Amino acid sequence: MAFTAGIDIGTRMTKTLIYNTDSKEIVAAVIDLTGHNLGAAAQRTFDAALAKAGLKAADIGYVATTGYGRYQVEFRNIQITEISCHSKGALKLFPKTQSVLDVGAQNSRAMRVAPNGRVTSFRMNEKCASGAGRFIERVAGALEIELDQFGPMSLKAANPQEISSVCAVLAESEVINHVTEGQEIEDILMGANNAVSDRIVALLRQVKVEPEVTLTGGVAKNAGMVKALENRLELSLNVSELSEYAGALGACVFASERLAKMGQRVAA
Amino acid sequence: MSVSLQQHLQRCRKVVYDMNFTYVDAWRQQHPQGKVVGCFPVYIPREVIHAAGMLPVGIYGGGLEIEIDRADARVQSFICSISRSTLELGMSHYLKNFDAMYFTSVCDVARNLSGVWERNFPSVLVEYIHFPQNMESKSSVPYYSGEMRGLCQNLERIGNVTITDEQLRHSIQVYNENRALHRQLTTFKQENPGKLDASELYLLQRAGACLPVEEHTAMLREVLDELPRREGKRRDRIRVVLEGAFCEQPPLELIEIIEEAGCDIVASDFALGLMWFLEDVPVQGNPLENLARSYLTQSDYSSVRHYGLKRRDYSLVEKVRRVKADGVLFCIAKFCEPALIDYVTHKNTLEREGIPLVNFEFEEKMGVFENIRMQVETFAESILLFA
Amino acid sequence: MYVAGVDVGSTQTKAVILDGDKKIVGRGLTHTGANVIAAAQRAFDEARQEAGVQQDEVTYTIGTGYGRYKVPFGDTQVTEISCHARGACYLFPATRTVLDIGGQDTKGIRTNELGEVVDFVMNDKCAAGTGRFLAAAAEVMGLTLDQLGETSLRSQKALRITNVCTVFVETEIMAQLARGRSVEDILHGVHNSISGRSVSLLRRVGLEPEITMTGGVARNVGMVSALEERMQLKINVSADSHYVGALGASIFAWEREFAHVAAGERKGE
Amino acid sequence: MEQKPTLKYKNLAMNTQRDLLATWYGKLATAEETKLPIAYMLVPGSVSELVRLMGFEIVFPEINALQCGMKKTAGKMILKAEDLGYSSDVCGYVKNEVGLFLTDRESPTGKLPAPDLLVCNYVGCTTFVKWFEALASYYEVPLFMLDAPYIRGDGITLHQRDYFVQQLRDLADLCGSISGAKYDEDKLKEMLRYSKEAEDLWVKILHSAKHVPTPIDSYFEAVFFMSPVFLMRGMPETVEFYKNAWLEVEERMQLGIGPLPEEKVRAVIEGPPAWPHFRAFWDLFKKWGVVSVASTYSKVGGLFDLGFRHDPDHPLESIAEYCMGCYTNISLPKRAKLLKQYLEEYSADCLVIHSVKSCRSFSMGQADMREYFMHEVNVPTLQIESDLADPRYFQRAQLMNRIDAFFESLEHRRLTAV
Repeated sequence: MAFTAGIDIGTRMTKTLIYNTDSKEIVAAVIDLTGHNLGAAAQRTFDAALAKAGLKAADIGYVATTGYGRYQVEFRNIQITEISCHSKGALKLFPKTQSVLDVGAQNSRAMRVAPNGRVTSFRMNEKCASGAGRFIERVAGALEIELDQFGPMSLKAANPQEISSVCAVLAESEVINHVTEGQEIEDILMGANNAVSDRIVALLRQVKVEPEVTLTGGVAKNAGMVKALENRLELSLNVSELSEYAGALGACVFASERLAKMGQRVAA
Repeated sequence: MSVSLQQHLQRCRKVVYDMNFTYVDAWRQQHPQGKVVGCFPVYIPREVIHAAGMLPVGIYGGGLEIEIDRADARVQSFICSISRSTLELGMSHYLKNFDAMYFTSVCDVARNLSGVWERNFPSVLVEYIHFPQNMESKSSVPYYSGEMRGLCQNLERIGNVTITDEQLRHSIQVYNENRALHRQLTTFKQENPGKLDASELYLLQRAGACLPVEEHTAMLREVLDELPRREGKRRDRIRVVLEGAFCEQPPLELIEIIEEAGCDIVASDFALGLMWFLEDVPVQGNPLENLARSYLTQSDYSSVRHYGLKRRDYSLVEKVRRVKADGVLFCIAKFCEPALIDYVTHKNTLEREGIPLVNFEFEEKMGVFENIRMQVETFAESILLFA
Repeated sequence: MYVAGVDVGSTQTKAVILDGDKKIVGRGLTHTGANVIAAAQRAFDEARQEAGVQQDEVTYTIGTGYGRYKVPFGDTQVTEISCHARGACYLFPATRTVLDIGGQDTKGIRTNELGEVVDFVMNDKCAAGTGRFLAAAAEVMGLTLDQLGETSLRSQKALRITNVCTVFVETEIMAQLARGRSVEDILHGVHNSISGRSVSLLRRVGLEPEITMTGGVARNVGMVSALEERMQLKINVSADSHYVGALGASIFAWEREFAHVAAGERKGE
Repeated sequence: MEQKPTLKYKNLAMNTQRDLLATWYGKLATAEETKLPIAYMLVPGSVSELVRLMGFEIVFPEINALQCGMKKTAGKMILKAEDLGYSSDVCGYVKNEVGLFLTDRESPTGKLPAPDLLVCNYVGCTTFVKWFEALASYYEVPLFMLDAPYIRGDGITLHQRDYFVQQLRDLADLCGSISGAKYDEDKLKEMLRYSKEAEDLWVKILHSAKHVPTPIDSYFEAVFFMSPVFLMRGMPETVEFYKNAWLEVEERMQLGIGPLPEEKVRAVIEGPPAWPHFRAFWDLFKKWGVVSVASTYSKVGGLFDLGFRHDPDHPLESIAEYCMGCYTNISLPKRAKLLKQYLEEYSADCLVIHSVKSCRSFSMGQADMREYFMHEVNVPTLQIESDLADPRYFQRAQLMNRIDAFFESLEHRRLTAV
């Protein structure tokens, strides 16, 4: 039996998956806060995943890292960007995926992928990061709402408020202005979801949306955002429980492919 | 004994990022009567300044070398960094030894910066060159040579010199030689990407904005002599054309990172104005008219001049094919409207031609490159991992 | 008889009560949160309690700050620019330049001897260099706002922070932390970056001494030190700096209520 | 209650302008059927007389953007263009026009025809050039580059004028080759006589703002007065319009009424308005009794108030001088000098600079201008920011804070000064 590992060291969370290349199944998944030491976070989640799977480090044939800390892992065999990995992971989760949306804490990205997982076009928010999940966190903070209530509460909005600024900081001021004007909290929350999804959809349009569209990253858990995105795109999005792990999953798949190639080379 | 390549590179790095312009002071000591002319990008007819016995010096903002203290108050946050840091160079007296500043019609920001300069530095000769944008009219050559004649008169006045046609012809000759070596160096990189890093090529070429042209020419000769003997690195990389950095210049680290991330930059428009002409400017005949005609008919395509008969998106496609590039990196200075508007036209055409591309924005003052690195890596991966 | 000023800011709401002698007798401070009207009432009530004053004894109230129109018991509104100028001149009568680094706006104000605004500038559209920048830095480093100043003062060498965007500075800080740079040096850099932008703002109004810093950020010793170093000038900071907006509003209220006194006093000056 | 005087000519200018524009848009809407050749052209440096003489009707993309802005559709157009890849930092006018291209030119003013010819100039900004180059790549029609040297110092030199005049001749030839029309100089002279007459009347209206109180607002209200002289010179209807408009202005002046119930502050305003929030933007000033007595935006179509007139005796030469002398084509020191002159001649209390992100031709240097007026000319100066096309850059709360603070302190200082 051969195993590979995919480690996605994000700015906020680090995720490790162990993958059985024969059964093509995930055998262990671990997620933990990244903290300041990126290398340590990778090691920690990797060790935990091994323990869960009942494996030793030597059992892992190939380790691919991705995410912000992809270079900080000594024991990696290869590092691949999260754009490539999320695309690959999304295809693994939903094989008919043509477009991928990855909404992380700092960055949002939109990709168009070929059936073999090749990213043919991609865009990420480079400025005025209101396309990112961080903005949602801030709004939640300003309105004193727990993050996991954000989605459900926003879905109750009757009259979503418009938030037009492209700058996340100024958008936050707009949120506060809506509050000072006495608008309903639910309406403001949905307004925030709408504002973020506007930006994200704009990224996606730039790479030309083609169904199926798969959503990856932590924001997939915000039901209000998913709804806002679906309304704008006029199609339903692929969302999986493993959405958050899509980067690590893509890394596992890449790792398996590389491992197979190495095997071929040895055999030859 | 000639100076080694490494020493040349070190020297280039020193002058390119010397915002105290000590090399200008050194030149002044040797030329007590000489005047120094600051040249804001993109292209300036340096021949005219050279013919007056003056030193043209490229002013490409302050990069990471200076702090913005005064200019923030004069330049809004939605305007490009190079205009802000150039103004800072002026307001914080880095340019105290400059007698004149040249701006051109490259964009609205540069155009208005000339006016800001006029108001804030009344003792400096401020020139604004409006290059002909009508590339076809029969009146364009007389117009532009008329403008250059005006430049000559002003230089004659401040330098108390006369500029003869003979001197102008000589200067054209001198710059022709220099530009020919620029072209040779660029070709060398295209043919031997592993022997010369893009950042090294950049330093060698950009030093031409600082050093007296004769000195720069001599240096390029020595470098070209030594380069073929250099040990090459074999690297699994894609070949890219870089587009969009003709005015504001990216930090050197960014150029290094792009190559590290898996791309050989085999053609770029970094500091484009230093090379500008595709062929030599004719030496015989009326020198100003020759310069004018060359501007109209054989300058390299650029977002900052009207394209005339041949659209620049087609020129870009030709370039990609000529240098056998795998794709195009649009590395565009933030807020640079000429490049940002052209990007879409270029993109449309490249997509039609099936040429991969990626785009991102940079600023001269940027210290973290994680996002750019990720995008460039992804781009390289999308070609290399699926080859 | 008493008068009050209530400053409803984006993150905090402050209230000040003055007595007939123009003395501060009560202060209130609360988180603005989602209910602005309630926050205004809360801050006001807190100030009344400190002063030991009933609501009906306060005869004139002025609202200021972004939520100035939402002070339900307010008689009128004045912008915080006028209020900060007036409040700063009350605390330090020789003030000619006021700096207020607020949550979404940074203001540089030039005042005259009457505490009137002669000129002011605020950060442009881009929120670079506002208090929010500090908050973002604190958040990514896991510190509270109060710890920022002292921590940065422990640094020997400032790191250059190149990003001016509040959103992307987080990425920059993370990158620096990942490179093993110390929290102290990064923070020192963050403070330098904001002080650079603030001083540039002040230059636009003239930077004439004395300079008084108002608002909550004035309590940040690292910020004050970075600013003083850059300007080579001493900055006035009061224990009441946090309340200056509300204080200014209360002074305007006092002048409306006791106008004849004010006129006499002005002649006397 | 005070009796309000009845106005015989109330809203005459606004209504007649609307009718004039409606006729023009009607002509445009049927242009494709009637095979009327269409040229796209820019307002500053418009050579409409010549191009109309040569058989074309004209579409002004800037006016499309203005209309889409005021009718609240510009935001949508801008997003369409951004989907194509245009950056959020690119001029909103450019993106609005690209958006129109992408949506088959359905505009709030009706269907707009595609161009047969693009007449670009370099009078307003470099962005004009980039804009029309982009349009040329979409429409694949001839692009004529009418280049105008930027004017500094002493003014227009002979070789600059010759350069321009030659281009006008080339343009006339190109137009003729498309439309089949012949260059008839006598006809052009006749058109320029109408231009001159309209310009005379327009200037009379502008100068009326020297009265206290001013009968017109030269910034916010100018939009109801300025279109004909910018877009429809060389026609008798335009002269007729200004005769009527003058009746309205004269009546207001005689009755001593102005755009606001009470004129409290006289302001000179620099920079274009925020079209997508035009009324809200105006309201922020109305609240303080601020009227604009002079503005630079109402001069983008020509600095006629400085004395320039189209000259029937020197048709091409005067068109050349008109183009090169436009506000956006003169250097910043010249612009500052002009503002200073307005402040003095129109007895203004303050200068308001509206800095728009889209237009760097206006905004680059405005912060330096503020410095100059505040500290050297000693005029209270307010600088605010938003945009002329992109609704996302209009932050009402922020603007209000700055505007309130400025006029509040102006008012306060006036009170204490008495």
